[in-house]
Amino acid sequence: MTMMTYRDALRQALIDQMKADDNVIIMGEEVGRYGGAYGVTKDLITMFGETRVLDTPISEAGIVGAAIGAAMTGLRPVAELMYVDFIGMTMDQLGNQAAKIRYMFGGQIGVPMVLRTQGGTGRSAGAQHSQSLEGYIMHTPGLRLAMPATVSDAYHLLRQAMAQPDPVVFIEHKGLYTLKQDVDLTREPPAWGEANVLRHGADLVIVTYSRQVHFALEAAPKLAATGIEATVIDLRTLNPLDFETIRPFVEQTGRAMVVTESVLTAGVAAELTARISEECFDFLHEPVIRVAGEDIPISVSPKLEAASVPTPALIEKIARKMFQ
Amino acid sequence: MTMMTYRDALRQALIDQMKADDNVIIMGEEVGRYGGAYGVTKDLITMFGETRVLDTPISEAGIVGAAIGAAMTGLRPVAELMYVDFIGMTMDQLGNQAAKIRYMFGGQIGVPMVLRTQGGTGRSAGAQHSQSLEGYIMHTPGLRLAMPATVSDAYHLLRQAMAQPDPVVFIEHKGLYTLKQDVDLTREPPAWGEANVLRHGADLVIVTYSRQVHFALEAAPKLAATGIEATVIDLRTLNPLDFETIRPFVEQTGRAMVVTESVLTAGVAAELTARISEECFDFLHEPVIRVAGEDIPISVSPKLEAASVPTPALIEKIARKMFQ
Amino acid sequence: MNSARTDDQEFSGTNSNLFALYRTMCRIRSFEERVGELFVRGQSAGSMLHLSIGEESAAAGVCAAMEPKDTFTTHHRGHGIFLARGADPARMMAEIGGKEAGYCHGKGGSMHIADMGLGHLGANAIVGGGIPAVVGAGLSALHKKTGAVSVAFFGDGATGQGVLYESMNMAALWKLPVLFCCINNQYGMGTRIDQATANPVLHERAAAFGLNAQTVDGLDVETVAETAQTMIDDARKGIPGFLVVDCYRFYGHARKDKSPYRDSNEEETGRQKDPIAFARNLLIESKISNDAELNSLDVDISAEMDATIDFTMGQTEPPLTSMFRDVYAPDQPEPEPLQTRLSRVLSRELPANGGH
Amino acid sequence: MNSARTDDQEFSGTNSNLFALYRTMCRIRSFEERVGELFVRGQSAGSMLHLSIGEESAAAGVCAAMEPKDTFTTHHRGHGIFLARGADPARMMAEIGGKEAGYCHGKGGSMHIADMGLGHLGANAIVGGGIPAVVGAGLSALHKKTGAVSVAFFGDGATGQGVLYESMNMAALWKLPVLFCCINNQYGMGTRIDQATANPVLHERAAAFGLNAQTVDGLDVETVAETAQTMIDDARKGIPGFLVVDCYRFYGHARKDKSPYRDSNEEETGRQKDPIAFARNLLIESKISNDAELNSLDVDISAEMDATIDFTMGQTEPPLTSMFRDVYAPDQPEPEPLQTRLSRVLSRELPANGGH
Ligand SMILES: Cc1ncc(C[n+]2csc(CCOP(=O)(O)OP(=O)(O)O)c2C)c(N)n1
Ligand SMILES: Cc1ncc(C[n+]2csc(CCOP(=O)(O)OP(=O)(O)O)c2C)c(N)n1
Ligand SMILES: [Mg+2]
Ligand SMILES: [Mg+2]
Repeated sequence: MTMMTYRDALRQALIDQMKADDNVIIMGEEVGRYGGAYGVTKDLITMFGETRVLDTPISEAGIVGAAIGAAMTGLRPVAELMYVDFIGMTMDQLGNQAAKIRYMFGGQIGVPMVLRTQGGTGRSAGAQHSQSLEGYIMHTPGLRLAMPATVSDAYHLLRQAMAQPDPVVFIEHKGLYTLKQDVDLTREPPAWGEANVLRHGADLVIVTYSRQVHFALEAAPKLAATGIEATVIDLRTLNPLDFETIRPFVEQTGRAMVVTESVLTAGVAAELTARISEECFDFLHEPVIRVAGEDIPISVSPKLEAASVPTPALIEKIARKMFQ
Repeated sequence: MTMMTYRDALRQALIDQMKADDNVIIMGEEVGRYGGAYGVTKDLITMFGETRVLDTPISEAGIVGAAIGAAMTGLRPVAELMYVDFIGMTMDQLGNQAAKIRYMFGGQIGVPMVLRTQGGTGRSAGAQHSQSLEGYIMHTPGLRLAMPATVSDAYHLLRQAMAQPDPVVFIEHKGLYTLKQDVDLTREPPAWGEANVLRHGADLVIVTYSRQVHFALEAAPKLAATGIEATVIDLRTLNPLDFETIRPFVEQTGRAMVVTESVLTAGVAAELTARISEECFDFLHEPVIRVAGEDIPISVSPKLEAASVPTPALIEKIARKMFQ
Repeated sequence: MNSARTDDQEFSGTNSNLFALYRTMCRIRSFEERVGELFVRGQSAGSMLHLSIGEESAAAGVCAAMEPKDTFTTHHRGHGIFLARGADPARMMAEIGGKEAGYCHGKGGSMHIADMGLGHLGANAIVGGGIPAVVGAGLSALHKKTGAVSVAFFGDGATGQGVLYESMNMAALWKLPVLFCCINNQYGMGTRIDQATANPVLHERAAAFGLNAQTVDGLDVETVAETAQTMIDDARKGIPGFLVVDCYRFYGHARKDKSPYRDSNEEETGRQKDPIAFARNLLIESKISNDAELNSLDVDISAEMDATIDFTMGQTEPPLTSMFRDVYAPDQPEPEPLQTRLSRVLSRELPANGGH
Repeated sequence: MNSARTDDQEFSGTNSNLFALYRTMCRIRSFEERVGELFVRGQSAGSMLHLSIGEESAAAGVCAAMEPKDTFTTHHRGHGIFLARGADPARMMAEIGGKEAGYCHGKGGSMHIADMGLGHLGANAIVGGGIPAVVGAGLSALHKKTGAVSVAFFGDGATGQGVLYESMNMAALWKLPVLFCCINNQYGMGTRIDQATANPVLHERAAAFGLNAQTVDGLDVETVAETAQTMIDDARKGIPGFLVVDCYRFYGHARKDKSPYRDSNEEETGRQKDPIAFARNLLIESKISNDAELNSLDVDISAEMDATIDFTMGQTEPPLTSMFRDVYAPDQPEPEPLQTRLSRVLSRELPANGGH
């Protein structure tokens, strides 16, 4: 076990996988000399050289397209999108190309690439640098989607992502880079695609991922103090979605809350709510409760920004209302 | 009342609104000399000249960006995206610019533009020309979203869209252009944003939009023959979403089915299901049933294509299962 | 031009470069005519068939300059290129017909055909969509030291797409073994190139990024082949290029389009730029071949291409169960079919595989 | 250059063009220094503050050539441009501080500032994101015959973005009253221009699209202003242009960046390209002004800019209720707040407004 930050764990995953697999290359804006906008690729260019760590021009569509071509010809590119907010420029390459190539071409070939990016609020970076856009990806068949919440997952999920045969969108949270936790880099990680039950409680199940996992875990003991014991599930990957880990807890508790930073309407929260409502219909005492980002852009004002997404206090408050 | 096609109604709406408002311009690929890939803008260039009907290069991002700038400086551009499948190229301009400008700039200015496009299956046009991507738009606060099913709505909704103060994504269905129906061009249309109850039935409510409205209406009499009376609601706009028209029917029937051609996961079907499940929890006898596009790309094979999305037969079959 | 022959050569064109190029072009045209026929018979999958008649020299000339290890992507009008690369026309036709026996098991069709064996990284229904992939293929070639070049084929219309410029810039910056090949058939659907840009000399844009850039007249397939050879050789050495092949789209944009937006005089003139007629004349004038030999070649090709239709008509559509296959690699379960899911939900059953 | 003055002119720079440009540049630099200070005090909204120190001649020179009816968009490093255009620095500072009194009521901040009154169609946090809007503004000007020109300001880094090329092509094709102004400060974050492209002579790309294109040295604000004037005049006549202003980014990319990726020699040399020092020398040498006058100008500007900080510190953040405002025009109801919705759902109540 070592203590390390989420940032360092990501970096270590890149290093270890690059050592393990010569075909891994990293490409993106400022990933080389600058070391990555959030420092995840710091010094990698010195360790692996300019042919394996490529600083690119500011060309998001071209970067993702190039990664696709590289992946189809034997490399395992890890492309970095500096902010998930820039995914709009890449949606054609991601959605029409990467996601569909295996299918359209009848299974001849896959696109084993990772698109590493980060999202979320917390730095009052404004409407175009604070979004949580995983909903677009989850709504696109063919793209796998991983969103690590813990330092351990930052390491293990990223290494696993780099070994997937299909494109993986890997979204980090900008508010987690300095999170420090114990991590065992050598252990056998849980299977790719499995959710993680981080807390057991018999009254309510909270299904979440990414930074909101920590918010849920922060709210849980306070809820416990009022007599509400919550199960907290970290999905880890949204595609594949491990519903079977969720199911028994909903059946047992009869109450489910889904928590996400992405906007409410027609996104991840909607999917989780729909799935639980369909699959566990007879067991629910209350409607599944969606605690999500408000259906608005994020303001640069720190006050408005903070109020735009779920907080531990909000989770606690809403959970308590579920029992009134 | 006149009989006309969906295509002609759209065209007439453009003509009438261009006559009513000098600031309306049309821009897009092949909208001029060619008359539009699906013929909607046929001869408009002759009627209104090259300054109001602009053939553009094949530059989707640029087109949407230009429409934004035009809208901010006093025009009312109607930009055409030939296929909604190309929306990936425009998602930055749409999602980061058009959708957020009013908000980011503190309400100073809006972006009164329409992005006309078409989607859906039915012409075995393959994975990149057959999608239903309204889910991306519905998940983007700031964008209004209209999807006409009927000839009357083709006319009235498009005219209304062209008068909205905010960006409207207007998605036609490629399978409906030849649909012929009676339409009253002069009547006062229903208010923008109101859903349309097309059939009343006490056993089940089917909530849908675009081409699937017709599929639901085709299934309904067959269901009636087996003793199941269905209410069919055409949403007409997905943003705003008229939930209050849906609510009483769900409360009354206790059974709801949502039908969409777009892929199941994390999209429109999920949202409608989540909303109904939350808002009408105590009234539901069965889980809300999602009949949606399969979570796969569309094949060019006509057989596989047809099987990828809901059909009248499928709606009927599933509805009957709801009563077994 | 290498086409002049000396009298002591044996009288058979088959060893001549030009003859080979000519034969490739004839096979392309003949194939495309059959695609039209398949469509008329209602046996093509979809109505979106883009024929490359008039553009054969680009396909034949550039592909002749490629090595087997090289890779490429094409646009939506890519039948000719794939054929010139050595594709089996029967499997192509079957794919265009949406049949299981096609290159992509009938899921891709005319606009999404690919074959890894031949280095075909895929046709594309998105204008410009396949271009950046060659940048990545170029990176692979560098990284793995394969010596392979990657060629992006696309139309003049794709010069409207931003991603082309992003790709050119990266290729030039990294000195990648890449060739951008712009087949300028003067039209993007109904829009003539001068209606789509103020400067139709397209290769100048590439030069401004530092690419080795030029335009060649597609009338003469030999010139195309030689220029392509030089540029691909250069690309292999790390000097990426941009080659415009000037030609004319003889027919409509897609099979159904009657091109009302252009007048018949223009079409008349345009169709005179026929690389096949030009090469045929040259073969005869330079005595590499003669009418009889070329006529019998036509007959052979016709027979070969007729057979692709017969083959396709006899094939079946892919089975419904294949619908859920290949969305993901086999390690991830196929998406659960809607009907299975709903039956399960309505009868309150668990997933068959326990969800995993 | 018009800066030489004859001795019979009255000794005050205030009527001189150069003096005015100089004053604008000084105000920009002084403002930017205050922005840095606001950040250090922890009063700026966010950590993303991009200062335009070293680039003042582009802002001052180009804006001086614009007419009041003209419009423009800027990139993320746009404080200087907006100031040069006549913005109220106090309202700017308040916006950068995320305060209600700011131009955008504290919702936009440094990277999303705009003012319709001054024709500012918006700064942008998306590299290249604001460029195509000027194409549309150009269309408006043509259509409404306003005679207005629209200017897109962006950095060298934006030449990596495809949408720039799409926009240039449309502007040239339609002969729009548009100027693309590329402020080449040699860096996109840590990437020097020659590390981002094989041909750093950026205006050549624009020329290849048929634009009126040139590069000007940003050291001399008068040259910038004159070139911009000519090009904007041309644009107004339907000859769109592309102007590169060469300069150097004196400090880090954002307020916190210490530029470890470039060496101090380079920075030393780069900072010698100081348009303010150059203009000051010129003002003194050509006797348009003198040290005393310029020093007192500095004092005035300092006072003005200090006041923007004081103003901002006294302002409040926007109220929470404003969060749901302006997502849509007032005709569409504000999004229902999460807590309202959930309370309602949990207590089985209907929406307050019946849902409409
Ligand atoms: C991104 C995108 N925009 C528009 C289209 C519709 N479209 C298909 S082909 C075509 C014209 C392409 O012209 P060009 O690139 O010159 O190729 P050509 O058809 O002439 O071979 C257009 C506009 C598309 N398929 N993809
Ligand atoms: C589309 C996009 N990609 C990347 C970024 C991150 N980013 C912000 S500024 C910047 C550098 C821009 O360089 P340049 O255009 O030269 O402007 P400068 O900062 O030098 O003024 C980058 C990469 C972004 N904001 N938007
Ligand atoms: Mg063409
Ligand atoms: Mg720069």
